[in-house]
Amino acid sequence: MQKVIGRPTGLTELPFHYCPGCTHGIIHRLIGEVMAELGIIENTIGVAPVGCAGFSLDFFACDFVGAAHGRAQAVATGIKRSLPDKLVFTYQGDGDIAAIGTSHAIHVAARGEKITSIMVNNAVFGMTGGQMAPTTLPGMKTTTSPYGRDCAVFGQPIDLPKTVATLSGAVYVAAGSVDTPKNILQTKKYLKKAFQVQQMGLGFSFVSILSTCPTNWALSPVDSLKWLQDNMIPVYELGELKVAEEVKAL
Amino acid sequence: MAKVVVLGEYCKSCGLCVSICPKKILKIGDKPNKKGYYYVVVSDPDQCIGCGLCGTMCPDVALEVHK
Amino acid sequence: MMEKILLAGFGGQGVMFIGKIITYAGMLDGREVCWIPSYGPEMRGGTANCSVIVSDEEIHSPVIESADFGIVLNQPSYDKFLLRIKPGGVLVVNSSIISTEQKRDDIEIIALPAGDIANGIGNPSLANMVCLGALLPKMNLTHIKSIEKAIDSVVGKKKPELYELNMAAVKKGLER
Amino acid sequence: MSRELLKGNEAIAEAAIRSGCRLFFGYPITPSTEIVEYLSKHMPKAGGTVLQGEDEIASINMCYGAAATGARVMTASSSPGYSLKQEGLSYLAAVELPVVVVNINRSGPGLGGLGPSQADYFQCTKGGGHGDYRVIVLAPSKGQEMYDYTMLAFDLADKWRTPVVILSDGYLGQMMEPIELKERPAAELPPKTWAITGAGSRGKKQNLASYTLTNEIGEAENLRWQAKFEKMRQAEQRWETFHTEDAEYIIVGYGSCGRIGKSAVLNARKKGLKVGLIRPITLWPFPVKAFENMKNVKGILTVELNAGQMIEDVKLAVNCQAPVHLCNRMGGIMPSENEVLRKLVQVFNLAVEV
Repeated sequence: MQKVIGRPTGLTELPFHYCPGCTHGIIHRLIGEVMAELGIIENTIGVAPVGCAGFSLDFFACDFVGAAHGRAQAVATGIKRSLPDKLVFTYQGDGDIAAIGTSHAIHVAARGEKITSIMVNNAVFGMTGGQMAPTTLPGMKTTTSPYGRDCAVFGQPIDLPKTVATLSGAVYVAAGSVDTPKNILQTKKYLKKAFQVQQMGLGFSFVSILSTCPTNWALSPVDSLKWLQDNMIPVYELGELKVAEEVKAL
Repeated sequence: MAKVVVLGEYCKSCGLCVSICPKKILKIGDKPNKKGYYYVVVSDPDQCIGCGLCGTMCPDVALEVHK
Repeated sequence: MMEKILLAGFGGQGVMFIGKIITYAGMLDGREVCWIPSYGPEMRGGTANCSVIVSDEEIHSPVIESADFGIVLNQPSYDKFLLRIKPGGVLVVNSSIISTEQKRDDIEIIALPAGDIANGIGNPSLANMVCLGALLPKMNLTHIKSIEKAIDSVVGKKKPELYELNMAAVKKGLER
Repeated sequence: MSRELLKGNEAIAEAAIRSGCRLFFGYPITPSTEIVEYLSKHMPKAGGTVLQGEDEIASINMCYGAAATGARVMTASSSPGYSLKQEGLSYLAAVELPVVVVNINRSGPGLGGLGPSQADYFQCTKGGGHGDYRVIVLAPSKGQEMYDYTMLAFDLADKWRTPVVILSDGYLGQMMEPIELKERPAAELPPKTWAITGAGSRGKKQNLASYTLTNEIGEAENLRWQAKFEKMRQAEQRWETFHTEDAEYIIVGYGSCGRIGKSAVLNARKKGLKVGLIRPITLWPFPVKAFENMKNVKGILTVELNAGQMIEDVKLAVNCQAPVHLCNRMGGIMPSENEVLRKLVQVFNLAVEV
């Protein structure tokens, strides 16, 4: 018998600190598997900003740098410009990359910075206790939209991968979800391709992943998956949103 | 032949594996781990088909699937 | 010995350039020098000015309260800097476009139609160099030989024809 | 050695290249712009990269990333831009990363003006960003020092694993003076074993981050940082004295004001007044040692281009041994040497005509 699923070498032995049922852990495992399969653990530098994603430093087996809130992509730019042969990725929540860090998200994509950014979208600020994020759905209740997100006041949610896809330096943009085994496997393919795009030096690659926050959504882990399917997937289109010509050859 | 192994100390008892298992052979156990989570146990190991869905869904890499 | 020089005119009249030439000349002669441009809205339209210090000893304060020499290329600069020349100092005035109604008796004012003279040698934008030529005989730390070397270093290397043009204008000023 | 006529800003840029800095991240702002312009022209020829960030915040965080890999890196700005860099500076201080940050001060508050000002003294010397931290601040007073102190800044940054700020003003940044383009001095610097270069380079993974999960860790970290700051305080105080041996009155000024102060001292001596000058070179650590013995000093005058900021550090250093007064201009105006001398004569009631 052979172990077909287990802890990949891309992760450390440390148990995750996330809440029970939080799908950050699934995404961690996928990245750990991708790094192991591509043989890049020793050669990769991750950047984690503030938020639940800030815990991720210790869970990956590669080198990691902690960044200020929203600044992971600027920090990653500095790392990549100094060490162009390393693979550099950022692991950011939606409350980070789609709010305080938006300008960097736009500009790394415009510059075609040869890094990979992973956005974990659970439609709230998780770490600080479930406040409204730019990705919060219309009508969704959070601690700072207790009557439901009123779009007349707060505007419509941002679909960051679609925005990023409009910029020429972003050569690969995909949107996945971790609500079902099928979508999980699909998301892993997106992550792998995003790293390969970087390995080939083709440009900026971006993977957005729909994720749950059972604690702040006040739902059970199982019900959270159902809520994601019913509410988030209709708003945030899944699939490969942009595959530039040079990436199609991969 | 297939086998699922629960790494009890990693399990947080979230139940995602329990709900996804097509053979319904995983259940929340009655013993807590060091963190106090009643970790998942395999109720009928012989029924495991090694589909890997439980390990795919587990957010804590607490399940090893062998085939 | 230390000589302080104020240079002013419209932006584009080349006051910064003559400042740089005097500064370069001083440096090539092994002296202490510093060149300070003007700031702010003055940089865009209105008057542009710069100041230059040439010295045998270390230059401490770069601030020029009153100068030994001045060159003014337009009316606003004349009005502004007339009072900033030390008694006994020299102010060169481009009389082609400046009226020197307001006067001082304790300084020497050299008024010459620098614009017309420059125009006469085919390039009105060289009025600055004509004025520089007119000031040279009054200066103790800057001489024609150093100015030749400076112009050669600054423009001569890339564009020899510019060296000739600038030197021609300086000589016109000298012959005044 | 041959001298080149360069603006102060260009001298900083040239010194950075000759210090082995190959990465610059910045955003243009007057009166510091010649630094990014000069480097954009000359850095690529040296095999380096200049990247114009989308804003100052991006630029300082790009520096953070590059410094994390152990590379020598610099950014430059002027007051409003320097404000935006404070978030990054706090993180750099916490993670202890060597970066050289240039602030060619303009007047403020708000957008302010471009004229020479020292209004950022507090912001630069008291940390600037959130949290308890200090960074070394160097204050050049002439073109050659813009060059020399930049080289020094890179070495101090590496020596102490700290950001080092070069604080200057538009006058010094834009003024051209002859500069000796000296080679980088030899320095023994600690190896950068902390650098993030991929786990493969050392066989195990490594992190660089500043989040403290418990208050106990937080306190331990703060004690460690403070102990380092105290060592820096003892080891790195730098200043210049000018005719202080027999001085009865002392002028204190840094940067442009240090130069003006020297002219004021020379003028005073011509009039028979025993005046000397202390010019702080490090603004943090403030050169307290320069003020240890003020027994024979009857009065001190600080000269500043702000509402009186350094005077607070001078008073603490003088510790009531002598009265301390302020001579200042603001908003982009510099005092002349005679203005300084008049103020000295006036505040200390001296019977001399200026």
